[in-house]
Order: sequence, then C-alpha cells, then structure tokens
Amino acid sequence: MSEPSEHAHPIVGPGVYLVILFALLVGTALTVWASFVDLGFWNPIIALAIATTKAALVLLYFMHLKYSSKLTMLAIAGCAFLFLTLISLTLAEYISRAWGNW
Amino acid sequence: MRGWKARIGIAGKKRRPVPNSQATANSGPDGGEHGENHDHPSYLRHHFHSVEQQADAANFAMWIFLATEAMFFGGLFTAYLVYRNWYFPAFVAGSHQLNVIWGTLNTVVLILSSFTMAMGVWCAETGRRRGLVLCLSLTFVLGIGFLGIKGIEYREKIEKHHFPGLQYNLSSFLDPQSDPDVFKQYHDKPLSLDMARHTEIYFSLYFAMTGMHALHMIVGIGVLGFMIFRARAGAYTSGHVTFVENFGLYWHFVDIVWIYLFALLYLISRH
Amino acid sequence: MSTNTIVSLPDQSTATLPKDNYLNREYGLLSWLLTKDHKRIAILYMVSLSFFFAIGGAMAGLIRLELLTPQSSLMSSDTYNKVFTMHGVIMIFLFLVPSVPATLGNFFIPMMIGAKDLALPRINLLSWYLYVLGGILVLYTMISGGVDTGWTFTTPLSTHYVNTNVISTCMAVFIAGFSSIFTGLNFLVTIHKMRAPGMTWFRLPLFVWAHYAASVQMVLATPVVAIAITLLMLERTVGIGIFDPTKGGDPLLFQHLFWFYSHPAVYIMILPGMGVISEVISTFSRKRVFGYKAVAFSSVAIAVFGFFVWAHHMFIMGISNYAVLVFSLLSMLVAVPSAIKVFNWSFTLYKGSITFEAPMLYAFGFLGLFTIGGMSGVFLGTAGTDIHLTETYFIVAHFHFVMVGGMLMAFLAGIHFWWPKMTGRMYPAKLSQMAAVVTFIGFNLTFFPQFILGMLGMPRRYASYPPEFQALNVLSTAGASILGIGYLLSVLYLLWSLKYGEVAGDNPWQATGLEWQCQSPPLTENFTEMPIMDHEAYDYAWLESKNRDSRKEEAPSAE
Amino acid sequence: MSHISPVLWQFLVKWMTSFPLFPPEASKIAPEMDALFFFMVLVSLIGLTIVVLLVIGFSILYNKKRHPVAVQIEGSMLLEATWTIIPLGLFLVMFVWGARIYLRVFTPPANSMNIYVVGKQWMWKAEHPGGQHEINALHVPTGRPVQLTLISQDVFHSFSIPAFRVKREAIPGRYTTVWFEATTPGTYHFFCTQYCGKDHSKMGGDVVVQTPEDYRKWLASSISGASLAQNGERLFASLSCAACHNARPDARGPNLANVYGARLKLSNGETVTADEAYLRQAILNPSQHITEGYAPIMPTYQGQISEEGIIALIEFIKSLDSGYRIQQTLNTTDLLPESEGKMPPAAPAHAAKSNASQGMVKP
Repeated sequence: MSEPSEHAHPIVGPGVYLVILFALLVGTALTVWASFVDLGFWNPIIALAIATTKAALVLLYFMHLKYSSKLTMLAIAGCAFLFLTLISLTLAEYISRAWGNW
Repeated sequence: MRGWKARIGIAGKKRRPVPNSQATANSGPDGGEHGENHDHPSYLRHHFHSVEQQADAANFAMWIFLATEAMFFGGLFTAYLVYRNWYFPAFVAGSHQLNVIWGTLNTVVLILSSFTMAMGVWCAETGRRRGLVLCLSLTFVLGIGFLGIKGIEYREKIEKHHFPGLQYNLSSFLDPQSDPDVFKQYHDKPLSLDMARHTEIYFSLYFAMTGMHALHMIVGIGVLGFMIFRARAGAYTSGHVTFVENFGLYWHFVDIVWIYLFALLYLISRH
Repeated sequence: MSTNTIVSLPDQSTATLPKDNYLNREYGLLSWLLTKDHKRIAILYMVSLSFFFAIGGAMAGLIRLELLTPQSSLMSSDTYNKVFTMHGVIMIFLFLVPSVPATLGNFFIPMMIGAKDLALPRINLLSWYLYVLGGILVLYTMISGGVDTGWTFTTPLSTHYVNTNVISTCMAVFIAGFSSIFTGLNFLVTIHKMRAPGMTWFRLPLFVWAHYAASVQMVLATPVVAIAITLLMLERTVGIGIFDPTKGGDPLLFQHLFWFYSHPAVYIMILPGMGVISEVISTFSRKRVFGYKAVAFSSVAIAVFGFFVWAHHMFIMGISNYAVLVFSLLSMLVAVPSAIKVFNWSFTLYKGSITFEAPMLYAFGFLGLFTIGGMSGVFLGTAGTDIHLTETYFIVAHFHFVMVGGMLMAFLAGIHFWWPKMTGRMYPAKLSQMAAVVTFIGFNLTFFPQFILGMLGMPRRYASYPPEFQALNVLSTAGASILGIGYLLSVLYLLWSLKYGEVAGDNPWQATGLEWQCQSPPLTENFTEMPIMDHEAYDYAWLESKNRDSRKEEAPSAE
Repeated sequence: MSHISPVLWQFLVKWMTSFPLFPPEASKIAPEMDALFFFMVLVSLIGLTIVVLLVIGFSILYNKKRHPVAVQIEGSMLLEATWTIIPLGLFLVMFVWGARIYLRVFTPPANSMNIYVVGKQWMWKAEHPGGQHEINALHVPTGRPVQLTLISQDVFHSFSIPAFRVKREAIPGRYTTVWFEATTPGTYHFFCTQYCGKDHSKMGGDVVVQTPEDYRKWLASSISGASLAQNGERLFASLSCAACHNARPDARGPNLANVYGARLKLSNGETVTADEAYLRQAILNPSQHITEGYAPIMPTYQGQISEEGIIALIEFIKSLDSGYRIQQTLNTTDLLPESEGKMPPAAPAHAAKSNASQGMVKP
C-alpha cells in the first residue's frame, strides 16, 4: 500500500541508467584522450568541463535530482555557489597578491 | 488546548488540510495524499505524519549532509588550486608521477559501481530482493577493487619515497632519468632544487585528497556490507527503501568527488 | 482578567504540575541517556553546557585576576596562555555555538512549528554524544597539560612551535563541529518538512527564522574548519608542509580556511540569540514584532553575507590590499541587517503594553549592549581603523560585547522566558529582575574599560602589561566579579525554583507561540492533537479569543 | 575587604595620578586615523542614543499602567527603508574614508629611509642601514618618513606602535612593510600584538623618537662595525655569488648593478619590480625568478642564510644601485656627524660600491 509512497520521485528504470553509464564511460575516455593532446591553456578547462558534465549526469539521473523537489535543487545550487565562493575569493586574494601594492 | 480545537484554519501549503479535528485528535494524524487512516507500516516513526513526510525528510537530510561533505572537500580543492597556481612546474612534475592507466581504470571501476548502486536502488524500489542483493554485492566488490587499485598506486609512491614527511625523496624530480619509466613517457626537464622541494606539497595534497576520498569509500563499503546482510533478509524490498536510496546518494557523491579528483590530480597538469 | 495579569496566578485546579509530562513519563538514568525526545536532549545539553560554561567562566576569572597587576604575578605567562586558550576553546566551541540552538532551539523549534519531535531524533541524540565526546577531549587536554595556541590555532605556531596537546584539542573541535553540523541539519530538515498544517513560512516565529539562518551556516561553514583542522593535525603529525613556510606552504591559507568557518560562527552564535529577543520583546510588549518580514529576511541576509567577509580577520596579515578593500566593503554590508533588527525591536515597543519581567530586562540589556558591540564591529571592519585596533583589547571588548553582552544576555533572556514552560515552575520575579540588572552593570564595568584599553593599544593575550594600563584593568576585574555574582544569583534561584517555585501554568506570559498552547511541562509528544495554525505569528487578538472560549468551556488547562 | 585593599589603594593612586584615556598622537597618520575614529564614535553614540531613547521613551509611554491595551502595528516600509539606507550610507562613508587611510599606511613614500625589523620568539631586532643593531628598541628621527621592512624568523608576530597608530604583521618567509613619519620626540611603547607563544607579552620595547640632531648623534654613537651593505658584501664574496653575478659580458648571472628598483622581465614572461621582497625570493627560490635570457642554474639558498644575512645581501645589492646610493648619501650625510674619527659620511655606500666593483671584476 505505502511502498510506492516511500520515494517521492518516479522510479527511474535500468534503461536510463544504462544510457547514463555509457555516457559516463564515453566521457571518461574522452577526457583521458584530451589530456594526451597538448591544448595548452585549454587542457584544464576541457578536463574540468567534461568532469562537470559527468558529475551533472550522475547528479541528475543516478541521484534522481532531475526528479527531486525544487527545494533539493535549491540546496544543491546554494552549496555549489558557496563552494565556488570559497575557491574563487581565496584564489582571487592569492592572485591579486602578485599585483604588488598598487 | 481545548479552545482552539474548535477552530480549523487554512491548511499548510505542503500538507493536505486535515479534514476535521476529530480525525486529528485520535490516531497520530497522517497526511497521505491517498487513503485516510490506513494502519501505518511498521517503519513509520511516531513523530511523522506520513510515510511521504518521513521519506522526504530523510532524503532532504541526506542531501544537506552531502552539501556538508562537499564543503568539506572544498577546503582541500581550494588548497590544491592555490598551490597549483603557485608551483605549477612542481605540480606538473608531480602529476607525471601518477599512473594515468591506473587512474582511468579506477574511474571506470567507480562509475560501474555507481551504476550497480543505481540498479540496486531500482531493485529495492521495485521489490526485487535477489536483484538488490546482487547489485549491492557487485557494488561492494567494485568498491574493494577501487581501494585495491588505489593501494597499488600508493605503494608505488611510497616505494619511491614520494610520501610527504621525513624521508621524502626528490631524486626523480632533480634528475628525471633516475626513474626511467616516467621519463620515457614525459621527458621531463629536471627541476631546480627549490621547485623540486615543492613537489612535496603536491603529494601532500594528493594523499590528503585521495586519502580523504578513500576514507569515504571505506565507510561506504562498511555500510554496504551491513546492507547486503539486511537485504538478504528482505529488509529493503518491503517498501522501506529510504535507507538504500540515501546510501545510493552517498555512494554517487563519492563517485562525483572522484571524477573531479581524477581530472585535477591526473589530467589537467600533464603538459 | 487572566489576559491582563501576565503571571497567571495559579488557581487551585492548576496548582500542581500535570501528572503526565516529558519529565516524569519515564524515570531512570537510561531513560535520559537513550532518550530520543528533543526536550530531554535539550535538558541534557543544558546541563552539559552549564558545566562547561562554569569551567570557562572560572578560566575567565583567573584571567581577570592575573590582569589585576601589570606583572604576571598570579601565574607564569605559560600558564596564562593555556588558561586563555582553554577559555576561548571552551566558551566558543562548547558553549556559545551550541548554547541557544542546542538547548532552547532543540526544545522549542518542534513545538513552535507544531511537530512532535525533530525530524531526526537519533541524529539529535548522536549530536549530544558527539558534543560530550568533544567536551571530554577538552577536559583531557586540560588535565594532561593544556594547550597554548590560542583558540585560533594560528599556524605555524600551532604546527611547529608549541609542544602542548594541540592534537587532542583539534580532535575536540573537530568532533564538536560535527555535533553542531548535525544540530543544524536536524533543524533545517525539521523546519522544512515538519511544519504543522497552516504553519506557512511567514507564520513561523522569528525564533525559528533565526535558527533556520544559523543552521544554514552551521551546515555549510563548519566542514571547512573541519578540513582545516584535519590538515593542521596532518601537518603536525606527518609534516605535509601545506601550512609550513619553510616547505613553501602558506600559513595564511590555514587562516583563510579557519575564518571561513569562524567568521560565520559568530553569526551562528548571535542569530539564535536574536531569535530569542524577537520572541521576548514581542511577548512583553503584547505586540506583533514590528516589521516581521524585515526581521525575518535580515536574519537570512546576515546568514548569506556572513559567508563573504571572513578575510576581515586578516587585514594586516599580509593578504593582498585589493582583497582587503573588497572584504572591508562586504563587511560594511553585513552590518546593515543587524541595524535593521535593532531598530525593528525598538519600534516593537511603540504603542505596546510593556511589562518588565526578567526576560524583558535581559532583552533590553541585549539591545543596548548589542548596539555597542555591533558598532564597534564596524570600527574593525573599516580597514583604516582596523590597523590600529585589531589584535588589541578593542577586539576583546568588541566580541565580548557581542558574545557575552549579546548572546549570553539573549540566552539568559530565553532561559528566563521559557523556564516555566520547561520546568512548569516560576522563579522569584523580583530576584530575577535584580539579577538582570546586576548582570548588566557588571558586564559594562567589565568590558567597557577594555575598549579604552584597546584604543590605548594594549595587546590581547598579554599576561603582563605596562603599568599605565593597570587602572582600567582593575576596573575590568572588579566588574567581572560583579558579573560573576549576577550569573551565580540567577543559577541559584533557578535551581531553587525547580523544587520550590510556584507552579507556572501553561501560559504564564500569555505568549502566542504554539509552544505556549500546550501544557507545561509539555507531554513527551508535545501535543495531544495535531495543532493547526490558523493565525499569524504574534497574533494577540487570536490569543484573547482563545482564552475567552477556553474560559467558556471552563476546562482546566491541563487534566 | 582587607586583602584587596592594597589593590584598591594602588588603583586610587593610579586614578588620581597617571592614567591615560587616549594614546598620544606621535605620527603624521595618527591625527587622520583619530579623525575617522572619532567620526565613528560620534556615529555610534548617535545610534546608541537613538536606540536607548526609543527603548526608554517607549517603556515610559507605553508601560502597562499607562497603556493597558497594545495597538497592533504591522510595520512601516518607509521606516524600514530609512534605517536600511541611512546606516548603509554611513557605513559606506566609513569604508571609503578607512580605505584611504589604509592605502596611505601601507604604501610607503619613495624617499623613506628603510629599517629592517626581524621578529623572532621573543624579541624584535631592528637593523639600520648604517649597521646599527637594536634589540627590543627602535630609534627613529622626526620629520622623515621611515619604512619598516618586517620579517619573522619563526611564527607570526605583529609590530604595533600605538602612538603612531600603525601595526603590521611580521610573517615567516615574506617581507611586509609599513611606514610612518614621527612628529613628536619622545619614548613610546611598541608591542608584539600577534600571539606568538610563551613570552608573547614580553616581546615589546620602546620606540625612541629623536630630533634629527639627536638621531644623528645616536647613529654615530652606536655604529657597530660594518654597515649592512658591507656585511652583505662579505657574504656575497663568501658565498661566491660573484662567480656568476659579475659584470662581465659572458657572466652566467645577471649584473646586479642598478638592479634594485628596476623592472625585470622574467623568463616565465611576467615583468616584476625588483624590490626587497623580490630580491629575497630570487635568492631563496631562484627558479621562479629567472631574469630573461639566463639559464636557471642558480642554486637555492633556502636554509643557508639567516634572515639577517639575506637583509645584508639585499642592502648590498641595493648599494650597487647608483640612484639608491645617491639617496643613501643624502640620507646619511645629513645624518652622520662630519667628525673624521668616524667613517666618512656616505662611507657604507661608497665603500660598498668600490669593493663591490672590485669584487665583481675579479672572480
């Protein structure tokens, strides 16, 4: 009776999971390949972009974020924002040290 | 408390209005979108109105906990980026010491384990007991596998004395020829002494980050063992899947962390 | 009639405590140690908190005694360093951070939103055990020789230059940190998922809003200090060199990570106190809080801006001047919401019907002292004056005005406000009012001279100081003794009231919160029936009519 | 009562006699900072008065006896806006004002005379260019901008002179600077304000501000052997830096003459000004500070030279800079007495220069 009510989101089936798995494996192959080509400045960017895509896939489908409440998404967004704040503000401080006094 | 029983007001946004105070007075009121007072499943804790509410709460709590975890790793990522920005050559040389093959293999292993975990959640949600046990066991095995491979990598580092601390060894950065297998792959130029010293910071961060991640894996594997044991008894396939779902979230989070660690430690500093 | 008399004189029917309540539902030590009842856990917290507050207070007493004379006459500077470090660690991590949330918040948030318990009772109990574990580690540190890094664990001092128990202290902070993470997590989930029907966001008491804001910070900021502390421990044990300048590490990075938590931490400490003040002022002026939404949103604003100002603790520490300007500007922004709150509270009194019970007096004290504390914070957020004032007694005075004058006053206000609900008994009114006044006087005498000392340039954490500073230090110590008397007084009569206090009745203050609508002390499940929120927060008209028809049904308010 | 009576007595005496409520203003920046300080005090007082008046006034007007029934008021957008915008405006004024002062305190003027201050547990060591050393004391002249170049040998320290309203952290492994211009002769305290371990509270001393004449006398009387530059030159020789840093065309290291204060193009592409901090880094972490066109062959001297040694080297390198030498000459000629017994006015600089050039000619 209350089995279906335990999970707030529709059940995601193996089909989706398989597709995502495939996508993740492709992404991994891609990023490893990209790391062997010398793109100079772009290497880290591409690597991180691919990593973010993979993370997004895991979040949205494996972790059902796509089917979760606005609240959950808000929580994740807030956390991500703060995460970036921590990194960017600290990095900004370190980088601007090199600018010397004025 | 008498006086205001009479007055029934507008109901909350999230919950359906409680029909009348009598209904609420007896029977710890339940707000299920379906059905009036059906008898509660055994796993409904006393302070929740309904199974939805309980599942919701648990799920949201897990997400918040993961947010905490994310910020926990945030400190490490900050440190990593700061020092990579300062000591770029050292970080390049350091990351050349990592074995991309093992790293990639580990990534694949972890992604697979994530997949099996997701399948496990599906099995639980659709009440497939044997499927669940199978998936959890596979996840368990893959997790162990990941740690095994990590162990191999750690051993390499420690044998080369790249573990930060007293007997940290600079030779493979001062003259790269001294460890040929890395050299023939990258042909690094030797680092000057002062820069070579900073590779220790790279390895400190490498061990701190991967170690912290491995710690999460170990905890996860421990819980997995316990879950397999319970799942065999059919604990999670009778509707009460919250635990499996939440553990799934945790496991996928650990996977995501690794995806970034793989990019940052192994990939981005190879040129 | 009973609506006009604030302290409802208990008529014969309610002269005894209700037979069945959370205190006497079950007996025995285990029934407490294994309880999942948020109210009992709150009591557990209160007991352990008071214990550590006593220790921290004793440390403070020692510090003030030592500073009576310019020479380090009472104790060696070594001992002094350990004493003030312990004072800081205990007061911040074991008292201020958990104080209001873990006791009053734990006790009343579920009742205010009409829930039977927090969403995760077992996590709640776990967080208490973690807290106790952290406390035990601190005690162990004290017994086994103490630690002398200062509560900020500044690297490289803490990593390479002291040989005291840094590790055990760090472990304690780490564990206590997770205790507060779990508390915050629990609150967030509870406030989101457990509200009673009709309890919309803008019907929540401001106490709940404040705790919501604080919880966000607990959950998102604490892990960062956890990792910072972990790295510090690794640095000290393995020597990973991340904070070690001789290995190319940057000791300032530790401070970045540390203050990323420890600045929000001050809002974690003060926000719940602000929540208490909203409740108290509204109740004793019989009036809805002026500008409810403004106060609610200012709490959230503080929580959000509070994350972006951490580096103003490092203005003269050699961070880039550009960063200094940015963080100085952001620090100015975070000062505004506090101002908004203060003015809203003051205007709540306007056209109210004010009475001056002890909680209200404490709240007034809070208003004055927090205004001073907050403004002195602006002196330190301003880059120019910060150069001269930082790391002096001005800082000490500033954060004691906010933490002791603000937070502790609020805590006492809350204790006095909810004491009848928690224990079912009333404390002596006159005595309590007197204690409030004594505390206020003692506090000002203790900490105001320290502003002057700071302006004169007396550095903090000094065991001995040039003689020209003595006069003010003696004043400060004298004040501290008065302050101590004030606290002692309230502790005494509160304990006394446990047994001999007159029975308070369900709603002695005629407050509107849901927690006041059930019996006191409450039932284990808080409500006999699921409450339905059919009125705004602080709706005194609703309370009137409720009392009217409850009198019509002339039913005893507790059977 | 009896046992605290001596304390009380002492206290009363202090009260009656000397008991400052405000620190002396002994530097040019002090009055400016105090102006801001008092502005903020004023604002705080006004704010506090408003709050207190509101609370007391309302308590009198609307206490229960006078005003038995409360009037419910929702709030007022106008008022909210008022007490949002006015404080914000005031705070922004404070921010701008404070920022200006901050920038002044941490950007030393070009013509300031430089004194090195090394902090170590638990003492301050001041090193004057002329070679005068002081422990837990600092002599400065009035009417001349003085730049302190601070560094710590162990942990964070903080050099604070309340009478000058300046304070700066001394950081391990990095130079920090602060400057002031003393105005009134006298003796003032300085403290270590960053907690630095056991004897933190003992780590302080006195700044002695003297008129230029007295300062000159003091300099003359307390010359102890060689100047910093001369020590640096010895070190330069003993570390055989001249093996590469000789002015010859085939030199393996860049010529150090006139390098101080110059804009250098580095091999990693960026351009930097060679100030004290840069020179120090270039000695300790050469590989990150290779001048363009030179091979990264310089060994690191991390852990081989004491902070004093590095300071001496830097002073030596600075003394190779004609512009700086002239300035030093100006500084010292009107600071050092013209008595012949002592070394001649610009001696440190000149001697350094001459020996240096020799040292650079022959390997």
